[in-house]
Amino acid sequence: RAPPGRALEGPSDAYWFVEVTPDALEAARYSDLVADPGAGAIASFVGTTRDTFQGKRVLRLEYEAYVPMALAKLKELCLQMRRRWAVSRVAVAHRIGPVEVCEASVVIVASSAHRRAALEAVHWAIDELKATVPIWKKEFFTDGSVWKENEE
Amino acid sequence: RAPPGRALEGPSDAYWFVEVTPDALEAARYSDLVADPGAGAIASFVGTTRDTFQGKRVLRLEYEAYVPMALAKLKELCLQMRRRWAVSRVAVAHRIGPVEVCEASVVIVASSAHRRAALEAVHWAIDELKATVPIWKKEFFTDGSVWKENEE
Amino acid sequence: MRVRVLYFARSREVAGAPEEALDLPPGATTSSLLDDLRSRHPGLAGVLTSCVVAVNHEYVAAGEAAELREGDEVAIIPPLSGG
Amino acid sequence: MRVRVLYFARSREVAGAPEEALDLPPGATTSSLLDDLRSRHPGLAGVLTSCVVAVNHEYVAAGEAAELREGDEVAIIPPLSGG
Repeated sequence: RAPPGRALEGPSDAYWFVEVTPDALEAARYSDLVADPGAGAIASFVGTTRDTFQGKRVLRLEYEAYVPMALAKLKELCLQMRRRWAVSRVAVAHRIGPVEVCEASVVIVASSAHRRAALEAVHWAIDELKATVPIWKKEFFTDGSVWKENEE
Repeated sequence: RAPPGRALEGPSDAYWFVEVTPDALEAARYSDLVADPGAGAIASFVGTTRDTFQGKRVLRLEYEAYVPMALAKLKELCLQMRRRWAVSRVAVAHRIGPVEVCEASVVIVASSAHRRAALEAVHWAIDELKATVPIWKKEFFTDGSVWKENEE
Repeated sequence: MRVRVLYFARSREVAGAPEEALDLPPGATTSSLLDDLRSRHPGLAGVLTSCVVAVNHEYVAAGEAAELREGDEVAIIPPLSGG
Repeated sequence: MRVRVLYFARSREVAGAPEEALDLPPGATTSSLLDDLRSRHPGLAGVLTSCVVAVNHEYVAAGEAAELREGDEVAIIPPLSGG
């Protein structure tokens, strides 16, 4: 069984990988995980923390997750990507704890034989992640802090 | 003026980068080029060479470009991405010469404040690149070779 | 029966703890549990209006009440902001 | 007037060279140039049916003829397969 916060399943030529981790996310690591000699396309999305929100300077921000349920929902997300599009391998990682400006909070990567599948699956996945995976972001400003809410 | 095969222009907070090179493409390099503290999203597409085509094993493949026109068309592509979507920085690189299976032939990366712009711009850009940028791929099989043709 | 209640983000801050164990009467549901929580933590009432509930890692649809069982893990889920 | 003609991919292989310089009569167009090329390189005729032409890095729309000028760079562009 994978260590807490991390899960990897499926045959080696058709797998999904999910991770919720306090460590910095290296996009290249996830691209390597989905590389596949039979795939001609790798699409990815990286969410990074911005230095401002509505004109106010963000001093720092922190993510909190309901880790076991987040992993379960991320797994579901991967399975849906594979069910809806002809993607080969998918990896989704979300960081928790403090995340510096310009660092990645989320990475989603998919490989596919033809480009449309990976591109569409990744676009769908970030929307779905924001709507369904139990993770929260708190932003700290000079004059206080706020728990953000994703728009519908 | 940038060295042949490479072009970089625009103010540092709003630029585009294009490259046609015989060197291996490192996706992380282009992600770094588009990183922007004001951007919350980085979308990317990497085209990799597949080991098979219509069931036939691909021994090797080579790309050829009309380099100065390819750079001009890639620049046009970047400007259109920035004109049509609220993207911050964009980078497009295409490799020429032999490309090993699993290696990248093309990398397209865009950053944006909000995710939709980068995701849509990158998807559009790979379709547009295939239709307009003068680059050709030759695939070598055990029983001969063929110049590929992108579908419309 | 005993269930664990987990709090996250704003609900954790207002509840003052990340989780608590509660003894519930037979027949308890997520709906009756929320009533209990409102009386135990009056400050939570406002936050709960914008929360949903998950039982054993599955969301309970808004407006529905799920029956609870011994050992269930019930999470109070404020509006999401992952990504 | 003198123009450079560049060949790529299949057209380069069939022409047997990546480029050549040609002297054209005044009033020459991309259309008359293509006729010249077909007589100079009979083997090219088949390939040219699937090619388009670019003058100084700009495509000439299929079916149109662009006037040529001294020093123009004319490229024979087979079907693209970049990406």
